[in-house]
Amino acid sequence: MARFVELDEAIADLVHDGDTVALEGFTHLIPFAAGHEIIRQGRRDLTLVRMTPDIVYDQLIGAGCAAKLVFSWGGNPGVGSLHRFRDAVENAWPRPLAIEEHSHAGMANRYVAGASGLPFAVLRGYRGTDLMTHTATIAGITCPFTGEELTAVPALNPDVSIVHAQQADRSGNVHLWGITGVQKEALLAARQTLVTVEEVVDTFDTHPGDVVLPGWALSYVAVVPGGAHPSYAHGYYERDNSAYAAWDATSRDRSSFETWLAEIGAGAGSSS
Amino acid sequence: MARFVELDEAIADLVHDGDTVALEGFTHLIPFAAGHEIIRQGRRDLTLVRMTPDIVYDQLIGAGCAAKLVFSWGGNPGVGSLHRFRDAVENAWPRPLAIEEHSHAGMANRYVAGASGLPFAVLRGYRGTDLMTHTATIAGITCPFTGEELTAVPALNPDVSIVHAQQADRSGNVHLWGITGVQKEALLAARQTLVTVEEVVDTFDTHPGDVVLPGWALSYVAVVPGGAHPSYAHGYYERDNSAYAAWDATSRDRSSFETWLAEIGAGAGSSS
Amino acid sequence: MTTPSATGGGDPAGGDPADGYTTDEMMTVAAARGLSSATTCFVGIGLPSTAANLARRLHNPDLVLIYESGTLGAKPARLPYSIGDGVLAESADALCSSPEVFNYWLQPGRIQVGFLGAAQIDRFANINTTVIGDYDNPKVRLPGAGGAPEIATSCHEVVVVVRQSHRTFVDAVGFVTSVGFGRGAGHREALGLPGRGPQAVITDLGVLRPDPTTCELTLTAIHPGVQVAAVRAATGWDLTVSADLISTDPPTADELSTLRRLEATKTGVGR
Amino acid sequence: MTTPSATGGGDPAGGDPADGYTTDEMMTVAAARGLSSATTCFVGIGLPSTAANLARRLHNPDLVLIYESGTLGAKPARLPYSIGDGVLAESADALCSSPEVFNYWLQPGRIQVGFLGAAQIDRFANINTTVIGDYDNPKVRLPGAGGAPEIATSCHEVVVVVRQSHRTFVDAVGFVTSVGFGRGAGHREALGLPGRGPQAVITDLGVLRPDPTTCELTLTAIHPGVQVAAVRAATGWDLTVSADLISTDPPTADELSTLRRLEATKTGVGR
Repeated sequence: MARFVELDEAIADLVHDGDTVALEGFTHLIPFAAGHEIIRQGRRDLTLVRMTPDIVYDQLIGAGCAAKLVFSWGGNPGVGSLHRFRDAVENAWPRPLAIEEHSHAGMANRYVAGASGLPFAVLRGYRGTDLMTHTATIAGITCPFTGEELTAVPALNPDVSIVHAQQADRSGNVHLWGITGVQKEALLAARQTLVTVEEVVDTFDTHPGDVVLPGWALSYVAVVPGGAHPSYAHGYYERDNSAYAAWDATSRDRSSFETWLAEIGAGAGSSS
Repeated sequence: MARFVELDEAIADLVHDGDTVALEGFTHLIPFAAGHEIIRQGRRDLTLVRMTPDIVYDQLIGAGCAAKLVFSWGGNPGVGSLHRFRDAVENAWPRPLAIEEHSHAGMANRYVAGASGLPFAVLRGYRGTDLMTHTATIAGITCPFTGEELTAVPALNPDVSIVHAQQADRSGNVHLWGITGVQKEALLAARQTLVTVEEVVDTFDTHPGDVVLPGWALSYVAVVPGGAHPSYAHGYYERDNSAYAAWDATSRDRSSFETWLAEIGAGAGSSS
Repeated sequence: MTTPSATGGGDPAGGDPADGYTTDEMMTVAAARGLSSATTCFVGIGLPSTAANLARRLHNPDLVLIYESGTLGAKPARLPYSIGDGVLAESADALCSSPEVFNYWLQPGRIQVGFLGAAQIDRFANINTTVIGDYDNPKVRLPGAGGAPEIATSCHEVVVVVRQSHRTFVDAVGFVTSVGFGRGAGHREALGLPGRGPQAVITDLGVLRPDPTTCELTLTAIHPGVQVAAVRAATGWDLTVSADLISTDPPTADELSTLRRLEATKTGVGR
Repeated sequence: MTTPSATGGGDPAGGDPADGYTTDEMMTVAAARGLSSATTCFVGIGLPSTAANLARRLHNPDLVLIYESGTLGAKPARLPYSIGDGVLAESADALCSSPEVFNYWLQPGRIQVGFLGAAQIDRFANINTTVIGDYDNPKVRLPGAGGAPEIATSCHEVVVVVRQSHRTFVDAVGFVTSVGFGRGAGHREALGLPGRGPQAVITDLGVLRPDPTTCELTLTAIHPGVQVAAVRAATGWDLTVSADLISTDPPTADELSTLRRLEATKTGVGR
């Protein structure tokens, strides 16, 4: 049964150095507040998993939290590059970053396998691409009925998955709607989970794209209004596109990034 | 783009002797009217696919429409046996019925593979059961990453899938809610599709368990109020449990069944 | 074992015994008691559904019921008539598709107790719901597997509720639809089945549990007024009786009245 | 070929040519014209999204737009700022999860046209959006694959919209993120890729299409005022010019004003 806790308590309890951590949310409902709390707590050597790293992972990578990134598209949507990600990959700053990259279809299916208690998933993908050469977690598989050759990818089972949802009820059931990406699968694939929510309500209304996850399948719920800013929370607030644009300048330069780190309360030397 | 047609026209156009046909709906929204129209049109040698044959397939089997049944649970829910199904399997009346039986998990995954354009699906299932001996469409498969042995089942790709939904809009998008079973997968797995609906509305409201399927992915929509009776249509009418109970007597005896056949307008000799 | 067992507690009923109850009522009450400490239960229709809903009303209001129709956390105000009854959908915490309920909820071992019925069950708690007689030329064609094979393997443990008779309790089922302990000790492990398998078979005569060493079902509890000889006579193998055989507490007045109120909800029209 | 091609039509613009337009505007208008007879389109963000939304406004209001955020049939009232923009969700016929959009909608070949951008594209229309330089020690790390590899293989055909330059149009990409024609004729078939691959590459200078025999991209249309020599200079291989080279009709006043009104929707705050 999900327990309601404060965000800092949840992160302290769930996220440990060396863990594999997934923060999901496809453009929408990205758990920024949780990401910033991981930075403030100074976690290290994380394997960060996420289809679209977005600027939240740029921040975690720049802060030196990550040893490895498992992903499928690492850009600043609508703006350009993730400069801290590029600096880590191109220049090993603030530390080397191992990468394991897939396509969106592959990542989505890896979460599906994880949520399903299966060791792998099958898809039509990757054939002819150089991803097959550089990513070890892609293999061929033969259909036992037709003999057709397909592609297999291994399950993702993060130690912790974190998502942001619009609402929880008092039983700890959580409710998200709109674009819901791979959040359900990311939560169900993980050993432990945290859902940050905009608010707690008595009952859930219905909306297009509803996803309701029962509280008994979750570890923690933390009430964090605005916890997805500068991404958006459908029905609560819009995407802060100017913040995404501003991140380009903030992140382009190491020193302006370190100023940002200090502003969010990261300890001295967070990035080194 | 889905075309609005009359039920008889849709069945005449879509369902041909020898076709593989799936009518889906898990207790809820069972497309009875479409099944009865198939009986009236005297189709023969069908391979009928359905997780829970329910009394609609008892009727089709008794009427002699089916050469084969692909299924996972063949009973009269809450009542007992499907007598026409049993008579066909036990006594080859009105004709022999080949069976291919799975578990629900296996059938659901076969539809998922079909909807996904994959030749097979993987699950943890069947191990240690005698289904593995008697059902050819179950095979072992080895995880290419862990070496673990799992089970594979081949995709289901019906020639035609038919479901009943609560609503269509004027563009032919369809909307069902409540218990939605494997209907989405059954439709997306099929080469052609028919959705019968209670009514056409201007816009869709939201409900728990919403499934909306775009009209451009469907072949035909037919407006058939009450088309799921005696099963139920959440928000429209309740299950006619007395009709399910009465079917036990009607179907137990070949002659009372033939009287029923005549009553729904099946041609003479439908069952032989 | 250190993990809490949903069926391990004797769970004293703790009320006044009721006068005049049927053997089916005793069975259902005993089954409901077995769920007094359970957290999540994958519910088969019929007797298991009645017992699971009774457990929610009697002593385990937080018990999460999952039905294979994709209704997660159903809290039906009346007994469902079928496994896809609208009252399950209306009262559920969440609804999901058939693929999702099996793939995302059952298969990964998220559900603690699987609650099953049976047409036939054997010495090693294997269940047959497929066929009596030759598969290709059957004497009786039964409904088939449904969700049971994967419930029997993926839930942490399984409880079977079934009326006991010589025809139902057979030495070895002719068709294994759902695996209990297969051919005996170690067979589940050899098959790689994750759950612990059937931990209790609750009948109208008593309770059978697997022997810790051999996995053979043995009589561990007997309902009030039932003789051991009668249980043995209703069993198609040489039934071992536990040295620690206990007598089931009869239904309390509260248990019985709650059960009867629950059963009465089903007689209306409903759907 | 007998199947209608989404990009086959010259589709005469049929209006008065506009005065004063940018090369980007010409590119976007040409790309939108290429969708005039398309039914369904899987839309990448950026230039492809602008062109696809322009096509809906100009001459193909029934064009179904699918974005990888799981928005099926999006009809955004303004240009989406990102691929998961809330206006896509609000206007979609249906919403689905990420696994579903790739597994149920893209993978089975349900989508006719895949509309992609590129960081680099080569002679055989293979696309690189992963890395410039050595993979393990890159000169420029690009965003990576996203949905593109499977869009490039599963859609019936692919259209690429990209500004043309010597740096972007290379002889052979250093990293194949999304397969065009691989190493040339027959390679897609050998890989078992279902779609027909890139049928048009629409740039700010002209339109390149695969040679029917060799699958090499050749210049088949040139935009008004652009010289062939300039296109060749902006191409990193010895570009073949089609014997049937046509000149693109300039944007009509209606095309241009519609495009500009569309672009203006993006400058607001929005999300």
